[in-house]
Amino acid sequence: MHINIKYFGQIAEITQKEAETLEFSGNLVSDLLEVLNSKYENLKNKDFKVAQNQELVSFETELSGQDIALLPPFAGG
Amino acid sequence: MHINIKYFGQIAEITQKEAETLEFSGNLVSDLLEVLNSKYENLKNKDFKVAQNQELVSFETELSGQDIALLPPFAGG
Amino acid sequence: MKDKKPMKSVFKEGAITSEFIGNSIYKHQTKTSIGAHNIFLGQVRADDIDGKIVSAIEYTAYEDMANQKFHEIRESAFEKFELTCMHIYHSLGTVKAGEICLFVFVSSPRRKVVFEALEYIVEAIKADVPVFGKEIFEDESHQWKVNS
Amino acid sequence: MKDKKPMKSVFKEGAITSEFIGNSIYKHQTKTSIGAHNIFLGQVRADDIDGKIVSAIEYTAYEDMANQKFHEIRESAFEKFELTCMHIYHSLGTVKAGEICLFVFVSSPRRKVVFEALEYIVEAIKADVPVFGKEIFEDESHQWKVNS
Repeated sequence: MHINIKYFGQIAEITQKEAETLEFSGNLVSDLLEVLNSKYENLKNKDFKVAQNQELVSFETELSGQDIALLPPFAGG
Repeated sequence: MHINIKYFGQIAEITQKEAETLEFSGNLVSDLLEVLNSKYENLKNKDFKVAQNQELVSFETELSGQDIALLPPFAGG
Repeated sequence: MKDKKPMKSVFKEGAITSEFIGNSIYKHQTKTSIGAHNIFLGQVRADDIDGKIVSAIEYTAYEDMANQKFHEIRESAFEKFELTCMHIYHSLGTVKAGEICLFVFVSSPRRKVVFEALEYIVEAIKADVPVFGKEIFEDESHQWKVNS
Repeated sequence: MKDKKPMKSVFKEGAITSEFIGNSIYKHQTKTSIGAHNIFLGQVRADDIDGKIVSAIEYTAYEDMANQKFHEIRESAFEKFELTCMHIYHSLGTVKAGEICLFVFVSSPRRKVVFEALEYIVEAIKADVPVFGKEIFEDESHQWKVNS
């Protein structure tokens, strides 16, 4: 399936892009992260959460949506 | 002794004055209030606190200061 | 950096305007150690009491004692909380419904502090400061306000 | 009288000015059921981090998700607290040290409500809304801000 991935803040600094679309066949969020970790070496040590269709999900969640976002620590206000 | 008495808010409405000086020989705040209660009939049913030299005191406090104030319920803010 | 001025009057004649408040906020933009401001505003309500509408409150105070109490509240808040600055203004005289009669402004590097400090200060003002309010109805009759 | 508007963006480009805040206060003077306002302002601190001074924060956000979260916070606050109205504004882009990046404004007939509601809303914003802050130092290096 096609997955649209968005990157923000310090994560976008590492990926050097704000978004990309990947062709992907795994089941879980963690499967996708494995792919991203090998693609972007410096991602591993970074603190981030994952949103699927604009809701935070655990890494063990099944991939159901096409919109995935990697969100570094929030700093609002 | 001379006592300066200040009246505020609805208490001043009853006494029809904001201040007066009384010549008084009692010991306690309550003694003074007895005098005032007979002078101003409608004072009896009113809710108020007494400040002596700008500090709230109980009615059993000894009169030590010359400045007494009768303070109806506070309504700041 | 603490803004501890000598005791001065907290009272202002008439309503506190939104321009005054905006200007007070503006003045704090040079204080770059501040991370959080918290502001309380008391506004006169057009309460409906047995069919009569409050059109204004006329404030009076035992001014000397009130300023002394405001000063004590201020000192005690600076002792309890790590505040960068604190400002309190209260109206005297007539304040119409919809207008502002109390302005309390606290600032600190961190937000948790301002929440605690502001509530502490406002509750102390309501409880301890001898200010009296005459609620004027539209028909010019009145009743005396009591804090709850 | 509840001011429940349809979902709209909370974000504003650049700093939130004291004029904007003053004007927002002014607009509430026609709402005469209000007795208490409580306002939180987040201001950018010129923090000293290992000898380097923060001169600005550059804010970005996952805007769609953030506006959805702001909307949920708003709905949940109206459910929990008896509020007359509520306004939230957050900056995007560059906000200099001393300038205001967050403005939360709640109003109610009674004061107890506004204290509880404001703290609830501000904490929810800090915890749940995907906004990111790049702290720019005077030498143009940077680090990423993390809420504590």
